[in-house]
Parts: sequence; C-alpha cells; structure tokens
Amino acid sequence: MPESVLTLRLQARGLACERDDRWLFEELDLDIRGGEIVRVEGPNGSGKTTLLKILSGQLTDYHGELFWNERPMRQARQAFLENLLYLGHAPGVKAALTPLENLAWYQALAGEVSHEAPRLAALESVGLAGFEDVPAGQLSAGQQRRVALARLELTPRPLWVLDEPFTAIDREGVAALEERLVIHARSGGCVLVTTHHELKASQELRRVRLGSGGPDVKG
Amino acid sequence: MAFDSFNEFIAMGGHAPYVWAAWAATAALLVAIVLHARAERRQLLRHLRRRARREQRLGADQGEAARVSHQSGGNRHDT
Amino acid sequence: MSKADSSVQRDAAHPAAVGEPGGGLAVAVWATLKRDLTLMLRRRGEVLNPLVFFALVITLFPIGISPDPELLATIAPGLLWVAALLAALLSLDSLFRGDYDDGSLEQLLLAPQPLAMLGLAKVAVHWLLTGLPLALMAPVLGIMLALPAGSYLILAISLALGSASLSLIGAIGAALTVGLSRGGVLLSLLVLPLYIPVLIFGAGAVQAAILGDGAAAHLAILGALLALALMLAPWAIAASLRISING
Amino acid sequence: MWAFINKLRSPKWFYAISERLLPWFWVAAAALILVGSVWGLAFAPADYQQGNSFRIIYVHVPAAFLAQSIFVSMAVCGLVYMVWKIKVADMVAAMVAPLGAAMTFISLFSGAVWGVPTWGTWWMWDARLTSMLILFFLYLGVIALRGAFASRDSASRAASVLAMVGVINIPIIKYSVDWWYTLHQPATFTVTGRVGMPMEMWAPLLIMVLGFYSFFIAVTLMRTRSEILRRESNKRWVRELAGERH
Repeated sequence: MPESVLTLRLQARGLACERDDRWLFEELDLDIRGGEIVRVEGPNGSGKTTLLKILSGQLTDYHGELFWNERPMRQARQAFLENLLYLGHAPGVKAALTPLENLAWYQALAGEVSHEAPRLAALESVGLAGFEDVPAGQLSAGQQRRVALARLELTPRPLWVLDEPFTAIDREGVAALEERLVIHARSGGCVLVTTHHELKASQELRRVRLGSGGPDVKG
Repeated sequence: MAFDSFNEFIAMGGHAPYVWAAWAATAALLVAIVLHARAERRQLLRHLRRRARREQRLGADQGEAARVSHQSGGNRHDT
Repeated sequence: MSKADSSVQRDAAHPAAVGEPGGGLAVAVWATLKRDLTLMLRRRGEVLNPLVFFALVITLFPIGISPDPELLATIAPGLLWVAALLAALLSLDSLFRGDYDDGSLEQLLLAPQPLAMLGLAKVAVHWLLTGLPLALMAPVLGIMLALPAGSYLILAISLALGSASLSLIGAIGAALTVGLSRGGVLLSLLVLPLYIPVLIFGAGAVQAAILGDGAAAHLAILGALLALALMLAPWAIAASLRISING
Repeated sequence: MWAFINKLRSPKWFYAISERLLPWFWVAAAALILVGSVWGLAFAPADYQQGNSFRIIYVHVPAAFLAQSIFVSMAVCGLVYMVWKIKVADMVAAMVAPLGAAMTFISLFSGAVWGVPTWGTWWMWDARLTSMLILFFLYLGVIALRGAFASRDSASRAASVLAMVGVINIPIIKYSVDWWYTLHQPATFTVTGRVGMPMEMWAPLLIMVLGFYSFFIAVTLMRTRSEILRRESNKRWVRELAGERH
C-alpha cells in the first residue's frame, strides 16, 4: 500500500445527534481510512442523511468529536473541505446552464483554474458525450444525476460522501458507478455512501448500521 | 397630594379620559400577562401530573417502560 | 480513469496541494458572479419584472392622488424611493431559493472558500441586475412625477448607493427564509423595518438636492451605511444560510 | 465565570435557582408599581404646560424603556445560545419576545392617547413614537420567524440571528429617525424627556421603571420555568418532579 493511505483518516468519537429533543443516534464511534467503502444503513428516519451531513461538515450541532487526519475537525476544516466531494439528495445541477457550464462552476468553486478538456473528458466518462451544450433542464433526471457524478472524475478528491447516488440512474450506470467506487477505494480513496441499492460485496465494503437499537458497527 | 378632593382626582383636571384610558389599558395588559403565565404553568403541570399517574398505573417499572408507554400510547390515553 | 486515480493519490499525500489558497478565492468568487449573471440573463423576464413593477407603481400615484405637477413634485423623492425599495424587495426571495431547491446551496457551503465571500458575490449580482437598473431608470420616472431639475443625478446616485445596502440587508432575510416553503411575505416583514434608515437618507438626499442644500452629507451617510453593511452583512448571510440548510 | 456558565447549561439548575428568586421579584414588582402608581397619579404635581395629562408618562416611559431593553436582552440571549449552546438562553429569548411586543404596544397606545390632549390628534409622526412603531415591527418579525420553522432548533438559531441583526440596527434606526424628525419637525414640543423635571415628578417615574423591570424579570422567570418543563418533559428530573406533586 502506498504511504498516502495513511494520511486519509476520518474519525468520530462518541458522536451523537439530537434534533428537537430526539436522539437520532448516540455514542457512535467511527474510524474510516483510505481504501474503504463505508455503507451507512438503517431504516427511514434513522439519521443516515444527518450522519452524512455531519461527516461532511455541513451540520455542526452534534455532540462528540470529529477528527480529520488526527486533527480536530474545527482546526482541520479547511484541509478537510479541500479533500471532500459531497453529493447530496439533490444533484446541484442548474437547469438553465449546460452541463459544461455547471461543471465549470464546480471546478472554480474548488479554486481551480482550468480548461475545457477535463470537463469534456468527465462528461464523456459518465456517458454524456454529445450533451455538453444542452441546457440541463432538457436532460432527464438520470442524465442530470450523471452531470453531478461527472464531478467525481473532474475534481479528484480522496474522500467521497455520497447520499443516495444511485437515484434515477439506469442499470448500466449503476454498475459503472459501483465499479468506480471500488476503483476509488482500491487506489487509496474512501467512500461514504447511503443507498437502498444493495452493493456487491467486496473486501473494501464496510457497513455502519443506524437504527432504533443504537448504532452497530461491523468491520 | 396634588388634588383637593377625590372627585378632582377622578376628573384629572379635565384630562380624565386620556389618563385613565392609558393607565387602564396598561393595567389590563399587565394583569393579562400574569394570568396567562399562570394559566400556562398550571396547564403544563396538570398535563405532566396526569402523565406521571398514567405511567405509574401502567407499570411498576418506571424507567424504560414508562418512556415507551408515553411515546407509543400518548394519544390513546389523552382523551 | 488512470489519470484521475494517480491524482487521487497525489492529493491524499498532499492535501494542501489542491487549489492554491488566496488565488482560489478569487477564482471561485469570479465564477460565482459569472454563473449567476449567466443564469439571470437567460431568464430575462426575472430581471425585467422589478423594473416594470417600479414603473407601474409610479404610474399609480398620479392616478390615485392627483396629476397636479406641484403636488407630485413635493412627494416625488419619497415616492420614487419607496417604489424602488419595494421593487428591489420583489426579486429578493429568489436570491437563494433556486440554489436551495436544486442542491447547489449545499455545494456552496462545502466549497473550501469562505461562504461569506461567495454569498457576497451572489448579492453583488442581485444589485447589478436589480438595484443598478432601478437607479438608472429612476430619473426617467422622475420626469413623469415632475421632479424638480437639479436633483436627477442625486436621485440616481443615492439609489445606486442605497440599493446596494438594501441588497445586503435583504439577503440576510432571504437567507433566513430560504428553507421555508412560503417565506415571501415573511421576508418583507423581516426586512422592511431594517430598510428604514436607508430610505430616510436616500429620500433625504434627493430632498436636499431639490432645496439646494447640497446632498453630499446624505450621500456620505449612505456610503457609511453601505460600508457597515458590507462589513457585517456577509457574516450574517453566511450564518443564516447554514441555519437554513439544516432546517 | 466558567463554573457559572456551566451551571447555566443545566436547565435543572436554572429551574431550582429561579424558584427561590421568583417570590422576591413578584413582591418587588407589586410594591414598586403600587407605590409608583399612587405617587404618580395622586401626589406628583401637575405639569405647568400639560396639566394632569402628563401623568401618562408613568406608564408610557417605563414601557418604552422595557421595550428597548427586552430587545437587547433577547439579542444577548441569542448570542449566548449561538456561542455557548446554552438552551436556557434560547428559552428566555423565546419567552421575552411576546412580552417585549406587549410593552411596545403599551408605549404606543399610551403615547397615542397622550397625543390627543397634547397635539390634538391620536397619531403624530413624532420621533419616539415612530421609532417605537418600527421596534414593534421588529418584534413581530422575530416572533413570526420563530414560528415559521418546523424544526425548533432551526427556529431558535434563526430568531437569534435576526435578534442580533435587529439590535445592531436599532441605534441606527433610532438616530436616523431622530434626524428625519428634526428635518420635518412641525412646530410642537416633544412630550417626554425634558430637562429640569423636579424631583417630585421623576422620583415616581424612577420607581415605576424599577417596578416594570421587576415585573419583567418575574414574568420571564416564571414563563421560562414553564418552558423548561415543556422542553425537558421527557427528562427524568421532570418526571420525578411531576410524580412528587400528586
């Protein structure tokens, strides 16, 4: 294993989240390293999305501690965000902009000056070649989701946090994405994912279960 | 004493409607605030006490069973 | 594929290598400006609506009050300012709503850039496409209200300066209500009381110019209000957006 | 200092300590308001210009003071809640907002009534009344915003931010309205706040102001105690408390 894997580590100690006096989860300990695909499981309303929002740094009103590469999240936030790619429920694709323009904004948002070539390549890799200049509003829901997924290729980030990424994608797309997740993990990256779709078992896959009986971590 | 008689006091030198209207409205609002706070507290305590009684009836084990009974049976027993 | 994979490892080893700090912020702010401008210019109706509203409201007053030029001239500064203020308020609700609905707002929050600055870029676009056109249009409507000569330039300048403050203050309200399904009316309730100082000094500037007192002091105060809003509002906007995204 | 802040974190501690303080504030409020009212209504001399209508000052000014102070206290509570995540601070902020709106209303109403003998009209765009009216709208905004959220945590945060934004704006609004008023001022005198008020006039005013503050603290403590029970109703100590009092 290359040395770089050691530097990717997301830890949670005693993580608990209370929303309006209801505990979504309590005493959750996580230690996520490069090379892993972590699937967060649980019934509806068990706090999967909330956990992903906490682990991606969007929600800050949690109890417990988070560490990024051994440093407390509060101090390491900037470095953490520079290594994170988060895809939420909504794809974050502007209907009035073309896929190319959408990607250009995301690339610039990361602070990178870039040219069109990597964006074209990213769109091609998700099967959207030929749709580069069509306003995203005219694309199907699955194609819009693919525009969002193109960001996985566009901005190389080691930590992926994906909330229901398989929504609206066809079978071939699902297979390709699933394969992509495994490749990302094998090359030292890390994937945190929620999905109703059953992932193929692989040695990289780990499960974290949330539910009424409290969190239950399996290796 | 700024007034010679009680009638003069009530008359307020001809400004009676204004002075008494302002004072009465203020007094009424302050009293209403106190009454509301009291009613709110009483209602809340009554609700909590009723719940406590219900939980005692439901089981000798007050801890976990009580919480479950409240969460699942709140509506059923509230009527 | 292989190209992307090799860069993953590089970035994992040197997390700081992604995006140069400093230069990255300028790139992100510029791209956000450009994106929002493009978006608004693709929906020109939304840009024109506040302007048409402004003209319509100004048309209502002579009809509702009196066509007498003398009477109109005395109330013109206030009317123009109030109508422009309401027109600017009209487009405020959509400032963050589109981004909230399609998920871009989450991405904005997670960009490795200060959210306050990205929010400021969005507010700047709002001002460029609402406040500034209103300021340029106001003198034309001033003619229709028999606004005395010599105050037209001050009217435009005071509106341009003041509407920037209005956009900044209003954006706080828009950020607070973006997570609410029916935030529009609430937004006006929150924001209008906060608009009053700007209205007082804005309309006061035009008034002073008419009286020949010189409007420099008023414009200076409007500038000071804008400076204060520029310093404080972006942080309030950022905090409000973080609250709304959790709602 | 830290120990104190940490104690404040516990609603239970607040509940216990406020129980001991509450009677004192009720007694102080009742006594001060009673003495101030009798003194102000019956014993203070009439004003040489306004006659007895000036006695409205003894409700108008304390309410106006309180209206402004409550907004500031609401913003401070919001800040404490946002920075230290002390829930009691948010409960206090939620409870004082309607009280502040009520005080603003009293001061507006008494000011309008006072306007009839003084100006001959129910409403005058006097600087103070105008500022008060704007303050009233600010209160309504905070209350409406808190009510608009489905999640109480988000509502609390949003209301805190708005209260802080409002409190920064209040002095700006106040000064700009004062300035606007001097510019457009019609030839009348302002009703309150003249210099050189004799002791027999301002002493009862001071007593009334203190009485209103005590009243505010007493009502706030009482309602916050209710709010604590409501929000913590599933905690063990509240259950035990309810169980004891059969």
